Amino acid sequence: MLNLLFLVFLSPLLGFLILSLGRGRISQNLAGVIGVGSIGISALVTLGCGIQLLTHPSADGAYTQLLWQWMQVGSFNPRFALRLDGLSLTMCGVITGVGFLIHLFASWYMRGDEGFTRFFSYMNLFVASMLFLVLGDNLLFLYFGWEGVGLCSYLLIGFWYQDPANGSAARKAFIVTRVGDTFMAIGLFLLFRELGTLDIQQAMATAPGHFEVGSKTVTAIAFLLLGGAVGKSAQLPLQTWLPDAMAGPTPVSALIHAATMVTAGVYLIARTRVLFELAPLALHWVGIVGAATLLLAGFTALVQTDIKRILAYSTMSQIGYMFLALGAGAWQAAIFHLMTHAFFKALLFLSAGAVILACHHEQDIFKMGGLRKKLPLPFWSFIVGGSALCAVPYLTAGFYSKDEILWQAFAGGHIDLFLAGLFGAFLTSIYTFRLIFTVFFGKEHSAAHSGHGISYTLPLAVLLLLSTFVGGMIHPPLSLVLPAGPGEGGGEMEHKIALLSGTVAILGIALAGLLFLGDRRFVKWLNNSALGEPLGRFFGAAFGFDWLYDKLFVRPFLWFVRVNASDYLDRGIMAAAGSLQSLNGELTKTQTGRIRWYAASVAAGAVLVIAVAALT
Amino acid sequence: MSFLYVHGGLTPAQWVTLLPILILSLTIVVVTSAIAIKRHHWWNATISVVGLNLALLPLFVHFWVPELWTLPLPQTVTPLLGIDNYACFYMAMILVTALATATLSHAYMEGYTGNREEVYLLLLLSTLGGLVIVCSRHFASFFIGLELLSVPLYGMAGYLVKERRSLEAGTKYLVLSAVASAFILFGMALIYAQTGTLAFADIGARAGDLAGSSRSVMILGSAMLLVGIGFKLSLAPFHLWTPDVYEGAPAPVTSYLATASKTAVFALLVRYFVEARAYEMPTLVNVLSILAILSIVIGNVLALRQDNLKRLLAYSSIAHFGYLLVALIASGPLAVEAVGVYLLTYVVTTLAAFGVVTLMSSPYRDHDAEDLFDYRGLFWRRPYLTAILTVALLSLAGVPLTAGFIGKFYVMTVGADKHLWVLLAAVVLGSAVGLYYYLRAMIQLYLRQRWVQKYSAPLNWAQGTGGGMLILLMLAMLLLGIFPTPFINLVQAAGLH
Amino acid sequence: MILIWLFMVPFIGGLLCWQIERFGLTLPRWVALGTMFIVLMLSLLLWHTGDYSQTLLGGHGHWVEEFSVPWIPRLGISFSFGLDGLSLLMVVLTGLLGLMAVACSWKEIARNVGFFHLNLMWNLGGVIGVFLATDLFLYFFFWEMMLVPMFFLIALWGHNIPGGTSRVFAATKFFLFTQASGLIMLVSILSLVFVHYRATGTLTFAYGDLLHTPMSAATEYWLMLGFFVAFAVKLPVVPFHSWLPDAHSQAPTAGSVDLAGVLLKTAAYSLLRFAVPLFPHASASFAPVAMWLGVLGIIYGALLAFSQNDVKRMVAYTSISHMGFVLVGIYSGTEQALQGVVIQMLAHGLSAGALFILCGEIQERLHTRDLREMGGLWSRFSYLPPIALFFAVASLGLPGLGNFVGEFLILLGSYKAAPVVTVFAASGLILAAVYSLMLVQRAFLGKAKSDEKLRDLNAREVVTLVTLMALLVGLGLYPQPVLDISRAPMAAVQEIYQTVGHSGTVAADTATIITTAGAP
Amino acid sequence: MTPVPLEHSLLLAGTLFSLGLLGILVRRNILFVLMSIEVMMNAAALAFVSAGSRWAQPDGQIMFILILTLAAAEASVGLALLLQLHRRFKTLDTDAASEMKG
Repeated sequence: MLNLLFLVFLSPLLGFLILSLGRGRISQNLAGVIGVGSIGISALVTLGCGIQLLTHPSADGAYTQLLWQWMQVGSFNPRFALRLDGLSLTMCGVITGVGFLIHLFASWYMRGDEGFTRFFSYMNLFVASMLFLVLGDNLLFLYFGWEGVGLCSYLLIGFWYQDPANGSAARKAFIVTRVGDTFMAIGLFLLFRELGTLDIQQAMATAPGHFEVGSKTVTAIAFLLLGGAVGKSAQLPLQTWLPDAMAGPTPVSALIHAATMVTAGVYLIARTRVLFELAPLALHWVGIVGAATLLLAGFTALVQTDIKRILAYSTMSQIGYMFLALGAGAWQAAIFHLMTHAFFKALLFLSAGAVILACHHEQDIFKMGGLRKKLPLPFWSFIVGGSALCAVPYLTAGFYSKDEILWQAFAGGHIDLFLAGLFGAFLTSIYTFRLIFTVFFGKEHSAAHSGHGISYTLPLAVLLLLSTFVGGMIHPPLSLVLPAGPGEGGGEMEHKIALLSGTVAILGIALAGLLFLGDRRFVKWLNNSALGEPLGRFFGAAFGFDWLYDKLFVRPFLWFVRVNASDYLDRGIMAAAGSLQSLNGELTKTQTGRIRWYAASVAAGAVLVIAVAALT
Repeated sequence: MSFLYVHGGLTPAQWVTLLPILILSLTIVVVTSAIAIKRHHWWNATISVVGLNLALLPLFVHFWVPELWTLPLPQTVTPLLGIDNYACFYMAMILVTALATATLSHAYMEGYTGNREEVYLLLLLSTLGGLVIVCSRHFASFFIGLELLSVPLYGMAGYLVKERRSLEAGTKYLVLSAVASAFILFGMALIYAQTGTLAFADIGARAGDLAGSSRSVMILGSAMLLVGIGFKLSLAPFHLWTPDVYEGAPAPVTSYLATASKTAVFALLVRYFVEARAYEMPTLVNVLSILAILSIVIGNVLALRQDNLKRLLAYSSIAHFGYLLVALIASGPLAVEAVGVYLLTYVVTTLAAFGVVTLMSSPYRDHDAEDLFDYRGLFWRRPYLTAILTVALLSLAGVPLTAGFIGKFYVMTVGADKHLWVLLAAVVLGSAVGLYYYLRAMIQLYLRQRWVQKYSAPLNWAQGTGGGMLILLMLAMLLLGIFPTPFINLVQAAGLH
Repeated sequence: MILIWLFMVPFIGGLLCWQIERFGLTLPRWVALGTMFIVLMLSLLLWHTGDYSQTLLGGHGHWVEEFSVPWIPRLGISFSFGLDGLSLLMVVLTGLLGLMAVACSWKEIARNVGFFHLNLMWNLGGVIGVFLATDLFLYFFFWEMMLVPMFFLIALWGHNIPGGTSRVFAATKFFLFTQASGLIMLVSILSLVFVHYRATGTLTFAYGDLLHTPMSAATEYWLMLGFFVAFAVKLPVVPFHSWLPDAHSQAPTAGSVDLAGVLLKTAAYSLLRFAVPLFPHASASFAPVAMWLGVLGIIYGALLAFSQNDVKRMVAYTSISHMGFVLVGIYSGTEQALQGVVIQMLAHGLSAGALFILCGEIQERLHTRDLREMGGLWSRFSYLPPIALFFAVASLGLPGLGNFVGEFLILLGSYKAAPVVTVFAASGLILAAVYSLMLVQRAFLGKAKSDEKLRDLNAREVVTLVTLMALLVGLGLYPQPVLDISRAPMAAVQEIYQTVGHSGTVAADTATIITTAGAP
Repeated sequence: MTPVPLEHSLLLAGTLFSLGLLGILVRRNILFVLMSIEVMMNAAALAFVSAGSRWAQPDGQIMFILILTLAAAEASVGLALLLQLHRRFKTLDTDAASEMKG
């Protein structure tokens, strides 16, 4: 079974090729079957491979499949090789499993759209690229997938291309992440210069012998890789693209901007763990970035009104948790949270999609309300998913992973990270249930109609199930890949922390209920108060990062580009040529046609010649 | 003892080496008589062409079939003339040029209503002057040759007396050329006053001993000589006459003026510099350098926006002689070779260019087909004529595959050899500017225009001798550009020793 | 002997095209197509049969194929050609893009078809000559000769953009820039020959003999600069670049394909073949300057590309940006970077060529190239926009396509030699994304100006473009066959750098060298 | 009779030459221009004669004769052109004959 590993990515890739070549000739049904089926095959193969890997583990718990040697230039010889170990298996499981459900849902969601086939071809390409990313045995191969998912993200955000705003959101996403990618590329150059290889296993094996702990070079490498990670995972300071990315169809947001691609940064750091461990400073900053992002995103989500943007900020914040976990050395917990987050966030996005479609593409939560009767399935999905997001104790998947993160941060002595996480949990509860209470309770604002069909209910149902404690039971097989966290087997203290975080979550939900159930008088007063109003605007603008970047980068760029559109260097050269033309004009005036003048020139020339002869 | 004194007359070998000059002189007599007997355009042209060919014959055999027969060279015929390979080479070149001019004149003059025959007489006389110049190694023969070359040219330039432009050109050329001749004469006199000799070689031997004011006067004389020669070669700043005369003179005359007369004078200048050891006077080299740079810059810049093809070629010729001066300044055997190759390529190219102008023109109209506008879209009407002009313009620009490239290559070679960086910079810049106007002229030939242009030249040009000659010239340009070795060997054999 | 045929075939084919026009307007096209096909096949035959582990570049080893007869013995000039891996790849690229150029002008060129193809063929023949010549005079001869047909292509079959400069102006500008800089190179060539003559007593223009000419550091530096200027103009390096956008925007499609795909490559080829091996020490000490110039080109080209409204002008500026990478790679002197340069040259040839073909096809249908007039074309075509998208992302360096391999290898390799330069050069990756996506947005996305469907690509156009796509993918996923061919020459270049002790980290003090060179 | 020193005669010749040149520059009438040319020629001829006397050679005088011949030839062509010029332009003003320029 393991030697069929290549089928995992080949199947979506073939799906992409068939769909893109058959554009306009394939019916929507067939396109749906191909698009969803290719991911299904992929999921099945992953399952098979996973079972075999876990039941018949090799010495290092990994399986490597060489496809072909990409190139060989001197000592640089990257290979196209797939490596399946616990970490990549977890990722593959999420990508193909959740991916399959989202594809299935999308075949309902996108039905009737004129770009149906195109949509699925992009989605398939995305899954293939994402699988490259996680299966790649080589950092260059990983980078291949890394850029590939970026492209697909661009294509899918701008899927409805008629609206220029979508295009601009898509470009923003691509370019901002590209900034991170470039940092990462430089990191790869540096890594190659130092270690002479980009092969992950080899590099990780030789790095400890090559670098001293905390040496400048390895710190630089780690920071550069972190640059790539924050770009892709929408963390500070490259987080600005993610909210805008919600311009894409909702299944896209679910798959790419919640479940899989945005967590690639977490995966990257986990993959290159050895380097980060050699660079404690960088690792510490990973945690700080995560903490800062989760707080920023939490505050921002409090005042958003667009249902998808709230979810986007919550995603940002949850990935912040994962970064925080990485920074705290809770490697396994980070990946665990990655997985559960994929479940419940996909659920939330899909049901948000269902709500949006039911409300005729309305996304403002304050224009919705009282939908719980009309849309029972999305309602329950939101309740479960939201609870998981808030980490409601014991019942939800999110609790198990988030609690572990908080505990390990605490146990590792990262009190600052712990407190930030705790406060973040409080914020999470407030904004999540603000959303739920506003959308599903209160007065009905609009006529909504529910969806139906297997492709609508099945994904929601499965994800709903996975978002409960059932999902929390699935423990990723990471023990051979990542070390245990600092607080392994914490005992009583761990329970206290769990209790504390559970309490905070419940408190947050209660507060949200207080504020947003009923006529929300207090909220209105707060919004109009002298302090609340500017603060609300500040939060609403996500702490003004967009504004700042606009002033710092975009405007100067556009200014220069506009001013120099006609290329002043060229003009300079042409002006020199133009001066010859005017010299021509002057000299032409000497050609008067008069004999006397000509004779005078001969005389003058004679004087010149004699003067030169006399003087030299 | 005067230079006119010849001991014991000429030996047979000397007579033989004089053959080209003698045959040409004889031809002049015959043509004069023929005109006196009966005015007949074709006959007179034919006699002239036959005479030129006969004069060329010994030279041709000497250079191309040496196994058959060679001239007994070198030969000193009186102190005035020295005939060596160098002289023979340039004699051949001038004769060929004259032949081409005669052929073109025939095509051009067919339509002229006045007396057509004398133009051949003047041409032959002028050619004789050219032959004398390139053989001369003495001021007296130089002077005789120069005037014999120039005076008929006044008449030729103003030949179409009914046309104001032609007349104006003749007058201008006469007055200014005479001034230049006066400069040359005065310069000669000053040099003679200091050295006491008129022979180049003796001047060189004695000039080195001069000191103080004598030397100053010597330099003054040489400078005046250069002024006059500079005028004849239309070097800046003595160039102002050039465009006017080129424009006003009938097209075949212009082609002769641009090629034969300048070739002869330049050949003499080189010989003078070598034999009279003028290189040993750095001031003269400095003067030449300044003239070269001025010519390159001014010539090219003036041509930049010129819309009259004849004037454009006039300005470009100013620049080309600037390039040639660079080769002259470089000095040494390779430089003499470079001058030879450059002049060869320049003459062939210029003849082709003016040949096309000639075939496009006719004296029926009040002026020649010289506006670039007349040539617009020529390619779509007369592709072969256009091809010839295109190759000629590219050759003038020095683009590979054409003769001009080889010439320019040689000039730059000797410049680089002698580290003349400033002059080379001028050559490079000048060539770049030059490209602009050559391309500007060239592209006119290919631009489609919406209406059919009137043109009055005879349609059957390709069958005529003029057309045939142009095709030969084009082949020569391409051959020189692609496989120059035979020509290089020829020029190399014709070095100054 | 096959080398002679490689460049003679286009010349003969060109003449045939010209003369055969009188028998029918499509005949010249077929003749031209056949001609380029023969060239391509000949070069592939050479690829197949040769053993490319050898090169004379650098002075050791020998050519894989060579041919030599005396030409102008008086000056030591011979008619000699040589082939190694580098020239082979360039010739293959020329043959391939030649085919594309003929194919893409099938409909576009309606008048004077024969004469058009004469110029196209002669230009390509000249380019092949440049790639094969091993006598410096012969090389220069071809270098200049290929300009004239190009001048005609632009000046006669170009487009006059309303409000822009005329095509004659653009053609002249192109010609002047390249020819003037070429003359400077000629001066350098001649000086080199004479330096060699003084040292050894033999007058020769032969490449192999002129390698390792002993000369003073100052002389070497000046001579190297003479060569560099010519190549810098052709590459083009900012600030000598401005002829390129003008030439591209006025040129017919085939001209643009030829220009971007092949002509620019002659400069990079020449840097590798002549500038570096002939003047190793000077090149090494000049390397920092050259690399910074490369960075300037990358950034400046990208910035200008962004602001263009004419789509062809825009692609032209992107070429400047991409060629900046090539310059950085050549002067960083590490094996990875040099191999990256080869891939980048090929990939840029294919992708820029394809983009120009697409521009031509859009113009044919829309009768404008102004991006302000476009928008929403995605819905009006079926095949064209995705294909264009493909080449746009190729141009921004998406992994899996050739351009990525080239750029990544260049940056990876040059990082070892010059980290700071590389970091700045890497900013080109971001800027490339900015302009490429802007191009896609402005041309294809957004609201359509009209709902009317436009004529989609026909089979000929699809085949042309799909071939290029396949090659780019091949180059991106398995570049090894190409890398194997170019290994020997690139290793030789690297060895040259190594022997003179070049390392970008120990940046040679260029200022001192220039001051010493200034005082002879 | 003491011979005239060379310097003196050369100075005289130089003065004559300059005068002739000046005449060309200032006179507009073509006839006077031609005469000025004669003056320049003769100045050169004078210089030759005096130089010849310095070296006690006949060469200077021979050159004088040659120059005289030339001057005559030139004058004849010049006068012929003058006649035609007068016929076409109806004036002897050289400035009138300046149709070609630029």
